Amino acid sequence: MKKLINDPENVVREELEGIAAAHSDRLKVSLEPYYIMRADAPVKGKVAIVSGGGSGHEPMHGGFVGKGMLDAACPGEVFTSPTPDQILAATQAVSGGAGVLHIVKNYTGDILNFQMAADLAKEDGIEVEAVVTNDDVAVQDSLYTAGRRGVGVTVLTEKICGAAAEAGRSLAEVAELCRKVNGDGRSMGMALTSCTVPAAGKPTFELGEDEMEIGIGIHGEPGRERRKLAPADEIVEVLATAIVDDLPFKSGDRVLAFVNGLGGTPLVELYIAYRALDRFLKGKGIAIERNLIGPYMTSLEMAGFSITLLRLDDELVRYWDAPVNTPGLRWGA
Amino acid sequence: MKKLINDPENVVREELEGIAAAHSDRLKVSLEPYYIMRADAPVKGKVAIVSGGGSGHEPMHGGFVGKGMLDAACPGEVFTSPTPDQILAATQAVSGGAGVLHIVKNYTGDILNFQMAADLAKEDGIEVEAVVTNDDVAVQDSLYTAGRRGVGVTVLTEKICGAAAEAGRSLAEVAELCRKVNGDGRSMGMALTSCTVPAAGKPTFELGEDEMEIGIGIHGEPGRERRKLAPADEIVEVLATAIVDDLPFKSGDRVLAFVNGLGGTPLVELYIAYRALDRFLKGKGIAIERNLIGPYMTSLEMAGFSITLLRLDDELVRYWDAPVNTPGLRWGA
Amino acid sequence: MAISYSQALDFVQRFAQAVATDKEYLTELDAAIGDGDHGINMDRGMRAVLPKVDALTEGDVASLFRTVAMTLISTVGGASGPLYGTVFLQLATALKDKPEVQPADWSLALASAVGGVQSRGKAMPEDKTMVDALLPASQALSDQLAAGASFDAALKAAEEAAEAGMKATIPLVARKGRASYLGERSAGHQDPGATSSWLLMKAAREAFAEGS
Amino acid sequence: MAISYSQALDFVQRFAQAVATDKEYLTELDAAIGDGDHGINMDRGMRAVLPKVDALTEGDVASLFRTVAMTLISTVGGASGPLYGTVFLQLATALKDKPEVQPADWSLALASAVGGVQSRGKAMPEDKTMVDALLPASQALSDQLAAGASFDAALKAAEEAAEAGMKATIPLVARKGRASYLGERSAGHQDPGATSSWLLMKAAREAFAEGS
Ligand SMILES: Nc1ncnc2c1ncn2[C@@H]1O[C@H](COP(=O)(O)OP(=O)(O)O)[C@@H](O)[C@H]1O
Ligand SMILES: Nc1ncnc2c1ncn2[C@@H]1O[C@H](COP(=O)(O)OP(=O)(O)O)[C@@H](O)[C@H]1O
Ligand SMILES: [Mg+2]
Ligand SMILES: [Mg+2]
Ligand SMILES: [Mg+2]
Ligand SMILES: [Mg+2]
Repeated sequence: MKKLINDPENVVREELEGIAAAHSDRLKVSLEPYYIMRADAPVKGKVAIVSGGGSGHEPMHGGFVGKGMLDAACPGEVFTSPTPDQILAATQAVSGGAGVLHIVKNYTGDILNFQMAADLAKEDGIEVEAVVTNDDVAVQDSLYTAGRRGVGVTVLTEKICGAAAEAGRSLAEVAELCRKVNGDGRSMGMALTSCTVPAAGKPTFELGEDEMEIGIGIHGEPGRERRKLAPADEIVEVLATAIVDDLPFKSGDRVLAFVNGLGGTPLVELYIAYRALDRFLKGKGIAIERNLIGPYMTSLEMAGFSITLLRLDDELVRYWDAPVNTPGLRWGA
Repeated sequence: MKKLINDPENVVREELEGIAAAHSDRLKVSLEPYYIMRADAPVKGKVAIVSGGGSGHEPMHGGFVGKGMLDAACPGEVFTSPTPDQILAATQAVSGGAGVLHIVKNYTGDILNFQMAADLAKEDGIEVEAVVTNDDVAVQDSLYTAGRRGVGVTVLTEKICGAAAEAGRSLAEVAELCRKVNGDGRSMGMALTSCTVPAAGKPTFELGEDEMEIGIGIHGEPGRERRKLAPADEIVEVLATAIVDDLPFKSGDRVLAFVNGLGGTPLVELYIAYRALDRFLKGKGIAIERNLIGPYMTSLEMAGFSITLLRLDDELVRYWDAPVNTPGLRWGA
Repeated sequence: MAISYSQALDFVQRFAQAVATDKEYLTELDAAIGDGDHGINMDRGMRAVLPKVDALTEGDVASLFRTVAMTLISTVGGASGPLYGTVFLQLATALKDKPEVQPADWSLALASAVGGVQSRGKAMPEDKTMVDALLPASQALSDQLAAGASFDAALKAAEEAAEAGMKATIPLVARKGRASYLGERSAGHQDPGATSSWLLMKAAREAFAEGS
Repeated sequence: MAISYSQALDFVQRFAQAVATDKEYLTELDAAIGDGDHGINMDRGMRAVLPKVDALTEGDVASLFRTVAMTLISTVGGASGPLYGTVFLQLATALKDKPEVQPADWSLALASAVGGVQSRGKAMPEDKTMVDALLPASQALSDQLAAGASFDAALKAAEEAAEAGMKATIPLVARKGRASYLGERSAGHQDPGATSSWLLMKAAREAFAEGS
């Protein structure tokens, strides 16, 4: 394992200390328990938004804390959901009296820990609504399973709901908007290589030199199928077809296209994928009206990428374009 | 070689087509010859800034084209300097009558090709000044060699000179500022893994499972020395010591600290490195006043990072903080 | 015949030891059908538990288990943190105010622990989770006691039922937890959580049995 | 005895062929002390040259070389693009308006090409660059002709001098180009540019010699 770390045990703490040192103008970092919050939180009268999840997906979620996006993020150990005490402490710290939205990715661990925290926060008199994102079409959905994983759409909900909260919308409205974004968004990813959890010390899975994993999860969970390597255009077509067919996205739809790098994939490859996606969607009469291209929701150093499409309307475009000022996403500010 | 591409031959063209599709609101892309320019160029009466170099370092340089930074960027093939005709065409396209600054990284290929282009542009009646960046302290300097490589400082010159040009400064002033930034900045990098040039199909160099390369170049050029892997804090100390001793940076100095990922290094590791750098500099009485953390000047998927320190004064801070609106760097806009 | 405080402490310490020993194994099982951290998670949690329970003044078993629960909940994260937290929280609740813990108390407490896990995690038998080890173990324990077996024999039966349940997860297609994302591809692998639950039942037998 | 247009074309095509054949080798040499693209760069350039020179109507040698130069300059990039561009640009300039190219013309043209490379790149002998192959080759050619040797013999001597110069780069510490960043570590490796320059001199001998 080759990593720029000191000790696998201290990765998250030292990362948080680095974030604290780097962004003290905008963020406050709690080390006991771990959470990152806006320096100006709690914002009185504003719905607060808290998310979190395992570390190793940076900039998600800690890099999305700031005006116009999250009020707080709770990082767990690498690829491990945070614990209820973190989530509770963060919820208490940012609660500005207008309620707190928990944005939770659909993984059993995240759900259980956020649930415990929400129960405790409610006992504490804080109004909490939780919205679960579950946009990964790679997972065969069923009422009887854990359901789909929450992936790329999570980043989009955080941006859009952050803008709505900033605009003074109520907890019920922001939660409703969050469910709408999740409902109108779909994602799928693929991996060319595995990644190595520092504490594990070896790759989560093995892939042959000529293989790729279609439908990979952001924790290296095996995906839909393992295939022979293929050209970028073909891979994009596989992912985009699954995504478009699932919602389904239709001719005339306006979309936000999010081409996300999983960590080890250079930007040049993401643009090659974007080119293919643009052509694919044009062919279906679907218009890309906004885009986001880069490593925003990563899996450590995994090579691979994911595509997320979100159906847009004027309201979503307005919230997407609204100013955001976080270390990981910034415009208009 | 596992890459998200179609054909090694088409990597740069397809990347440019992807950029054109993604950023047509802000950028214009020429495919014949290759260059990327601001959609609103030429900006009348403003000094224009053109940079360029081999591809594979994205977002540098193409991702830094836009208001407040570059007017145009010329991408060569992967890790290969661009050709004079590209640079000439870009220079002509963005020249707004106030002269054009070429920011050139110190590599023989870049120097020769930019020189040829500048000669031709001058014949064409365009005033051109070239400033060469050469901030890599890994390279033993000598009058009789090609000298130091231009690395991290290049990104900083592009931002700072972009702001100065936007503020209406003259070509001579912007070029002088560029030389000052280059003169007051120093960098050094290291690699944990190699990278693979698509057209080559195999890693540029081999590194043992327990080895690292200190002083790596951004094209995978071997560095100062190969060493046993060490903890992040120790690596940061080695790089930072070389950098600080070289200028030298002194107690009381105010600096911009740029911790740059080379592509395959996750953000969590960069923050661990930043933490160490912050502590190291505090110990020397050097105050980090601004920072930039992330993969801004990459070497494809190479795992590793570089540190750049720039001595700041009020003028540099003002230009650094000025609005910038590019795909790769954006704030205040 | 009653479970003493020091036996309960021994149970916790043995479980910590077993998890530490099998950390890599549990992690590998999780890498095959999950995200490769189950051993790391459980070991992080149980290592945090040890000094916490050491620091307790010899008290009642319920508060020992409550300490284990709170420590697991606040250090493990993931799916297993809240679930094992719930196991120990339910044990604590069920044993609250018991001056001494009789085999029947333990049996009821274990049943309520399994119930807690199921109500939190919504897993049914054969969903390929820790429930597949815990539920048969709890049933075997109470069946044996009901049939008049010794506590030792009942504990042994519980351990063996957990082991059998664990092995029986191999052919199952996961319907809960991270492994469920794999669908059919999850078949052929043993569930990591069921495996750590077997270690838990084994630790209980080792700590509580008299004749061993 | 004069170099015909078709021989000059053959020279260019042979060089393209040699570069294509040794593309990997040149790239490997560059990987050891540079950035691993010299073969790729030269091959990209010479492959672009081939259709360009095919499309020329049989004309004079100078405009043939000018086409090669402009194509290399606009397709190769890197250090070698402007430098090999300069080689062919100087050849073209020196041979301009020559109705036929005599051995002495070629010798002078080659000398001026080497001069052009040196003035662009500022490399001196023993800096471990293509100059270390080109300069001895050019000197050998003119020495041989001055001594009354046949053109064939002079071309052969030039090729051998290039090869010797190329091999002599192995122990050198680079002072120009990307390899210079390595300092002492560049010693022990053959310079890629000197190697492609030897291929150039080899192609000239093969194309221009009569007796082969
Ligand atoms: N809903 C559930 N009910 C009961 N047990 C579950 C459930 N979901 C997951 N598990 C158990 O948790 C184990 C995985 O734990 P762990 O790897 O620590 O957490 P994570 O899946 O968050 O990485 C699974 O092997 C399974 O036994
Ligand atoms: N200043 C120079 N003068 C002459 N030749 C040079 C000079 N710098 C580099 N070269 C030659 O160029 C070769 C490298 O070419 P190439 O790899 O194509 O370009 P780059 O170094 O830009 O990747 C070197 O092996 C050397 O022979
Ligand atoms: Mg996990
Ligand atoms: Mg090169
Ligand atoms: Mg797991
Ligand atoms: Mg090279």
